[in-house]
Amino acid sequence: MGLDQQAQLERERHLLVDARPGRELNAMVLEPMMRIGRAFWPAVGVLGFLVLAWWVTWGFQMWWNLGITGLNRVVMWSLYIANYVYLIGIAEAGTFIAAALRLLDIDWRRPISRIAELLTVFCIFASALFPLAHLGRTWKFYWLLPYPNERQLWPNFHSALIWDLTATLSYLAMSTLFFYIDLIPDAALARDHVRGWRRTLNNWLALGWRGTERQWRLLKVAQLIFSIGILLIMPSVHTIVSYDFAMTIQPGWHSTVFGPYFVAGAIYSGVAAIIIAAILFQRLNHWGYFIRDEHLNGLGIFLLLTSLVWDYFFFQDFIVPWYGQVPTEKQVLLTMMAGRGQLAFWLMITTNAIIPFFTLWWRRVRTWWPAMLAISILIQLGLLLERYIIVTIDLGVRELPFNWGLYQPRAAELIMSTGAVAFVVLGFVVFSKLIPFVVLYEVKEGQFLVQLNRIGKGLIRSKME
Amino acid sequence: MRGFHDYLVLGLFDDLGQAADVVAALCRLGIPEERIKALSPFPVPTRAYPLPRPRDRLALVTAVGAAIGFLLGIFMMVGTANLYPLDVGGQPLVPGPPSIVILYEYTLLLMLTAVFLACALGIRTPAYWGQVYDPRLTEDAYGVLVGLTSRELEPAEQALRAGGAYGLRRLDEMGVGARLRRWLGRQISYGLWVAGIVGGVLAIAILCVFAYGGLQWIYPDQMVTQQSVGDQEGPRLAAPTAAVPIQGPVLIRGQPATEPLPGTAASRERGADLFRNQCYLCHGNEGHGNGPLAGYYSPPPADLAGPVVQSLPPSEVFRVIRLGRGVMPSLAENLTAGETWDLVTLVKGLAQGPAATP
Amino acid sequence: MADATQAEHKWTMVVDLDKCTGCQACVVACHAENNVPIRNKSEVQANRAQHWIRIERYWVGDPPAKARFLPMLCQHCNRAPCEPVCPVYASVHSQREHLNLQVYNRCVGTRYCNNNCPYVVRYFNFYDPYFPAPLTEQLNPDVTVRTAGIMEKCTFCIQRINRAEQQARTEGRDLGPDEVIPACVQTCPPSALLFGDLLNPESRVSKVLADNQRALRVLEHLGTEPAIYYLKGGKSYVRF
Amino acid sequence: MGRRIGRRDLLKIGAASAVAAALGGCEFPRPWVQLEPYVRPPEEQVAGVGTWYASTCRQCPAGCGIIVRVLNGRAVKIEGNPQHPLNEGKLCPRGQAGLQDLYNPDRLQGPVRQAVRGSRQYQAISWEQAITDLRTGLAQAGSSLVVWADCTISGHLLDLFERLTAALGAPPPLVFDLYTALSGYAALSSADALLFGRAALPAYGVEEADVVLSFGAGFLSTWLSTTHYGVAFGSFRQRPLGQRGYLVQFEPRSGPEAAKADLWVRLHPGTEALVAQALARLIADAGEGPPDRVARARAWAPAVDPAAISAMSGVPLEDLRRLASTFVTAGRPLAIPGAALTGHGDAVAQAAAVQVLNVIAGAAGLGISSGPPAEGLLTAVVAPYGRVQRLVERMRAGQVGALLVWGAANPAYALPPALGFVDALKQVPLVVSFRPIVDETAVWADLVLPDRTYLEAWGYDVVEPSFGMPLVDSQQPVVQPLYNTRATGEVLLEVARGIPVAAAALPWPDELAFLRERIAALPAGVFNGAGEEVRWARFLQHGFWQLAPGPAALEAPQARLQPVMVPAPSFQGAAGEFPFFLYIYMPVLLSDGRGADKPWLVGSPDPMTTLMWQTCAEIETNTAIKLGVTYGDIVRITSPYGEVEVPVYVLNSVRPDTIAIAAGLGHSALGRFAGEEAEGPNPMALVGAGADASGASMAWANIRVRVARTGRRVALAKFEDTRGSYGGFVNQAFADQYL
Repeated sequence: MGLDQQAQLERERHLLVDARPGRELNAMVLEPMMRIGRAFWPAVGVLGFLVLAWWVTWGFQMWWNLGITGLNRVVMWSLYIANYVYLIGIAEAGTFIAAALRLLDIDWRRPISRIAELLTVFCIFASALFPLAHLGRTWKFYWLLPYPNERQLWPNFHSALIWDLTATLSYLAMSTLFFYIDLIPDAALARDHVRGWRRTLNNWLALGWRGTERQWRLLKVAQLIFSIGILLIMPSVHTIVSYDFAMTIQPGWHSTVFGPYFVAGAIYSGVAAIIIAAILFQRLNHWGYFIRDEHLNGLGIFLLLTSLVWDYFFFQDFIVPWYGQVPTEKQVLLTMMAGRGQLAFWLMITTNAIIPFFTLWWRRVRTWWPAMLAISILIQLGLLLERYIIVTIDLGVRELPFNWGLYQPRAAELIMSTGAVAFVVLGFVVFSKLIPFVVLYEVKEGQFLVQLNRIGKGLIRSKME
Repeated sequence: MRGFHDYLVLGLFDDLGQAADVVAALCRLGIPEERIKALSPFPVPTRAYPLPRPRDRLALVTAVGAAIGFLLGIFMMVGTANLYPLDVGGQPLVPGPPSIVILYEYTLLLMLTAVFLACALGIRTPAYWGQVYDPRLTEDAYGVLVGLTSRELEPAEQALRAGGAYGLRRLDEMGVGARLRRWLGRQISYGLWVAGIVGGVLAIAILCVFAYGGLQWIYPDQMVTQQSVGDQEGPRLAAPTAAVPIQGPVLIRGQPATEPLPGTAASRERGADLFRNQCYLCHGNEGHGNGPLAGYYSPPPADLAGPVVQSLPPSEVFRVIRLGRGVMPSLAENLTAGETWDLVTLVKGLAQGPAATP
Repeated sequence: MADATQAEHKWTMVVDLDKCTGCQACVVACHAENNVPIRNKSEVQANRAQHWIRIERYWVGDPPAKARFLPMLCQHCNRAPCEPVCPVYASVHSQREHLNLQVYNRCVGTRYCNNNCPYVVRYFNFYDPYFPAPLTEQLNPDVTVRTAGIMEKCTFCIQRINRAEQQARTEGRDLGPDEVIPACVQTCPPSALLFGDLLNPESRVSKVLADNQRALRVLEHLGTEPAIYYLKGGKSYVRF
Repeated sequence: MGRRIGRRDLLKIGAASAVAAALGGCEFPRPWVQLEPYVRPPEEQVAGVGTWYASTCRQCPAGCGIIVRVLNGRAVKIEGNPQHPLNEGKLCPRGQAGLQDLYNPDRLQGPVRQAVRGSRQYQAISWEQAITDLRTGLAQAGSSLVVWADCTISGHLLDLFERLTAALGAPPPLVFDLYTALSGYAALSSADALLFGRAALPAYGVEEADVVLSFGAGFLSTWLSTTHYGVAFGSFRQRPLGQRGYLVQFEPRSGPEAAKADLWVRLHPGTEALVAQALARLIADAGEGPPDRVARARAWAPAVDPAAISAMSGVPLEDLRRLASTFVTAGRPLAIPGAALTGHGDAVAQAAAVQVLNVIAGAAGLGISSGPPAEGLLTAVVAPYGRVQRLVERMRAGQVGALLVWGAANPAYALPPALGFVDALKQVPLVVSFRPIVDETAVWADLVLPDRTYLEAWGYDVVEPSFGMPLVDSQQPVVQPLYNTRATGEVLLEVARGIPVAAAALPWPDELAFLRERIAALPAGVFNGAGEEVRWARFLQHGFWQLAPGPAALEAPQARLQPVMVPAPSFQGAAGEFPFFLYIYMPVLLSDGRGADKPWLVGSPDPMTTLMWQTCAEIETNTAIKLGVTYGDIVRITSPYGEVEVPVYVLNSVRPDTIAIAAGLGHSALGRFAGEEAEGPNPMALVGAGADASGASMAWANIRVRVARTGRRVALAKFEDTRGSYGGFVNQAFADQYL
């Protein structure tokens, strides 16, 4: 095979080798941003309606209070908390992956890191609303915030909920700032090459970016510090979320492995979510150029890895109480496997452990987008179920058998859950028309650094440091 | 841009090498390095240009932010707990291990917030406006921006052209207006820093203002609002007619049913206390009707130790205390039946000795 | 720390399981005394019944199984799991008398306390209570009516405790050994419920609990140190 | 809120807005409400300090003493009267809930007339109008007047009724209600008449007994003096020196008694009395134990074959033998005849058969109430069921001119539909109900003249059964009447004034005068004082009259030797067609249905099923599996006389061949709580019209039924989690540890 063919092949395979003139790249990124497709307004309409339904339902709930939900005197935490854990899991994974891949300097991150960061931002906003919706007196939520107040009372820092609040808010702030810092140069790009109100918007976002050496320096260092900070805080946040359960003496919750177990689950769901988003953008924006098989492949491998890690921790969390034979603990497991939770339980096992394990080993599957899309969506479902089981089924088994209980969601919870998902999707749909969705300067940098060198008879990709 | 200059000149290059050479050439012309800037559409490796690496203080900012966060965490864990010591679950006021969680979160939060502020302001400043710029800089072009005195202008521009620069742009910064604008821009960009800090402080201040009752509205569910106080509300209901409560007495045609409390010493003792704050002012210590306020009444207060009162049956004394008589007010709102009986015991025993010692 | 040294009282209840006939008198008395709303049928069908004290009925042995009654109310744990988890200090401990207090006005309704209560004796107001007039006339003015979104639980009739203490104070004496009587204890026909101050050796509970072989505390292995002692059923000496 | 406001104002604000919140929080709270202080506070009322009134509980005929806490004219809490010898300060849930009789939102606020019977179209009328109507009605009815009263009727009111009927030449008032019917009052007193020559209710000294054989007696839930037996049970269980009574419960279903029993004998329904006779026989044959007891046993024990009875009842002969010896060798054995055995066969004989055991034991711990302690005091005596049957016949034949129904008797609900009371009612020209709330009978009434509830009204009650000491309770108003109601006594006096013959018989100006005249007849009691006024006042103040202080011992009655023949149980309905036995019982809270209109009772969990707002058919687990039904499945239960549809509650509280249904629900009236919110069957629909052999009581305990699925389901309003409470190793471990 001749060198030209080889070069051709390499260019088709790898984004960073397939360098194009900057004008062309800009056009590719900005064109979908400017174009309002036929499906856009209908999509916004439907999603907007769902989100609206969410708010209205919440309003009703505040008026009539939680009686409209399916909660009962035994199972007092429910789908709201499950949603919270689930969404914040995705959120944390998003930024975490962006940060980790950046620190590890993995090249296939370059086009997709913005998708990951945006996912974080929307998911964490959606998730942060659920603990509020879950409160009996939502309008008094500010009583949980630590600030000098007329009640002469500070929050109780013994309570895991306060840790959770602190962690969630910190993470919300950090991931948003992280996303914004990464955005600045691309905002400048949009400022230079689009017209109209989008230009004004990006002009503000760009903070007068010109691309001087000093600005690049500041950006780089800040990104580095943020990446490290995120890497430090992400596990802590989701561990603290798991503390909400692990710190109680409720059988099934009181587990030492919950921390890492939850973190694993979070990253797992996050990777799957990123895959879904990436595939959708590749399909809808015709971004075959930016998002290629190599990216799906890399994400796929990552997904398989996280899946295995999750399996391990799940097994840990299962085997210990099972072997321990503490009656109530064991009853929890029985209720999950053979009792009120069995359907959800086995469905979860299938989607989270079995399907990924028996498919993702093959590159062909990893690079075939329909398969990846299906698997990822199933995994999302499975992980939501996992949280649902942990929260409601476990809570239905108490020390005094007289007081076991079963939770069945009602319309309120279902509407609010769908509304939250719709909120995330809507966020993507809308923002995709406001800002560039590819971290273009990183792509350009990568293409600048990577080139093909001839060694012997072959062309080898090499990257300068 | 630092240093004194009259003109800003920007040249674009398709190739990083050319740009770098031109920078070198400009340096050879004796133009100080701090007046030369290199612009690029993506972060180029350091040392691509023969220029000193730009300085930033982010490391310092990080450290300071982290320190503030840590102290804040300490305050939350230790300070607030000791401000309002409340016991829960038999746990220590300041739990050891859990504190780590809070400290960790606060530290990281303030650290990264500080870094962001520093980074954002650093990008925005020092040059707030009045820059030479070309949109092609976000496509492929590399740029060299140089500030020149009028003497250096000619050779520098030649050097740029010779280096292959295109789209040459010049900004004339002579004249008062331009200088003023530049000076103003500098001030504004410093102002941004100040505004950032002041704004933060202000936000906290406003929060506190709201906290201390600046923001108040009545929730329908606030439990100052009670429906369990019907007995305090109208319509006032009378006691059941002719029914006899356990406490007694019952005024059936002036005939008492019972005097539930025998005139024990304890009862008399309690009566004495009550006498001091209910009766003393009018009836005086010995109850002779010579209290401090006795002078203001006519007829004067009754002599409780006298034969008239002493001859009354206890129930009659009870009635008078409860319902009042003449200038004597009803004490029903002030005394329970039991207390009234204590007073009766005392009054009936007044013949023996004084009631109260002021 | 919750140690008995700084406590004036240690309010304690003794439940004689051998005497309890499950007659529900305590339940109704509690409703009357504490303004606990009765939830209507649809609420109960959703498993939201609200009774501060409940008689748990278990079946033991093989059929024909025997039913057993276990009155269950707030155990007023010395180390209550519900307290540290409340983010707004709505559930706090009274060192003075060793009561587990619920501050209704502070509660924002996270319902975390009930998750962490192994006895599941905390009840949440899913709706506002509704007393069709003139049932409101009966409400006890000494007790707050809790609105929706708030956790509530047995208070050991703290209003009665306070009333007794005030009475004692006005009469300038110490609180008598058995002066405080919660509504449930007052009405219990077989006197299966006893209430008193464990720090006062004269009180009935102290006498009953003095080296009582039948005494046990439910779920004591969790380290909650409940303030309610249960006397397990005894055996007759009648030969059969 | 701009102005500074004190706490009291805040409370007011609250009162206003919390109501708003309760109604859905539609309005914002008013900024303030009007305070209304007393100009001159009434006697005994200090703001915030409760006033306590002593009175009598009228939720059941027992007559426990109560004290009521009143705050500024509002009754807020009922407690037992600590001085009262019957309940010693204790009170059962039904007594606690009396407040909701007083403050029931569905009470009638004044007299009403119903133009078309059953139309439920009531139009308010003035009392003058009402009394005129009643007077003309009575004048027309004359001797064909019938008065139907509930057993909780105050003595003085019953007295007035009797004088009225006597004056008009009508039969004396008929006292009959479901509570006394399902407790077997009539049969029990007849049995005492048979054995001891005194027709009065028996009283049992459970507190001193060391072995108690209870033949289906619900003495801890709803039977005679529940609260007294509750108190007694406490001391029966834990006595000084670690002594502990031994309780055996013979019952096909486990109520609270069987749950507390040391031995629960799930015997065949209807064989309780036979088992009692077998025990007597075995005692006589074995000859073990004190000679006098053996002698009495030989004299009294009927010639029955224990083996046959053990086969019939399903109780092993060996167990019978051991029970017999346990009974006869015990220090103070006691046998209690329950309600179930007065509901079939020869009720009197069966009750007597159990009493015989007490006779054998020397009748220690058995007392027969003596009548009223003074001349002119009345106590309500429950009429035998035969009289009810005859009355319904007369009504159907149109021989009844006017029917006055007082209190919770509610015959339209209490009597089996098979008897056809409602149809017979249509033949009666004038039907008047005095119930404060519209019940099933008032639905068919022309006039409803609401009486005052017992917390607003005057009265006295001769405690029946009395435990050794004659006891008269005082009943006085604790609050001013809520509505424009009138005491029936006043109404009767008013009416009588217009009827010449009656006017002579009822000359009193008002009922209080009459009442005080009755009470004045009482001899000097414990609480004395100078003069009649004082004694009257003390009577009201302490809430009761008692001859000697403290609880007295039961004096053993003298028995006249008599043969007691108990027929083998016969059941209504063919065994083939109706495979199951129906077991009707009165639950603790609802009793005979008079609890159903009080949220506290109908909304609190039943001890055994933990059901609220509902009653179910209790079906044993294996039976349920055979029938293919489970929790909440609605089944149709059919007896030879009728059918009901009822949800299933799988519970091992019953025999596999028995289905238990609680009485008390299935109301079509009685206010929103009983009529609309609560759901459940009225088991009386399954009962036939017949009486037992003795004619003393309704034959309600020997019904056979069949069960058919309807395919429909209903969500159970239960408290327990059935998965948790039954079986399962968690529960077992838990039970071993704590129960």
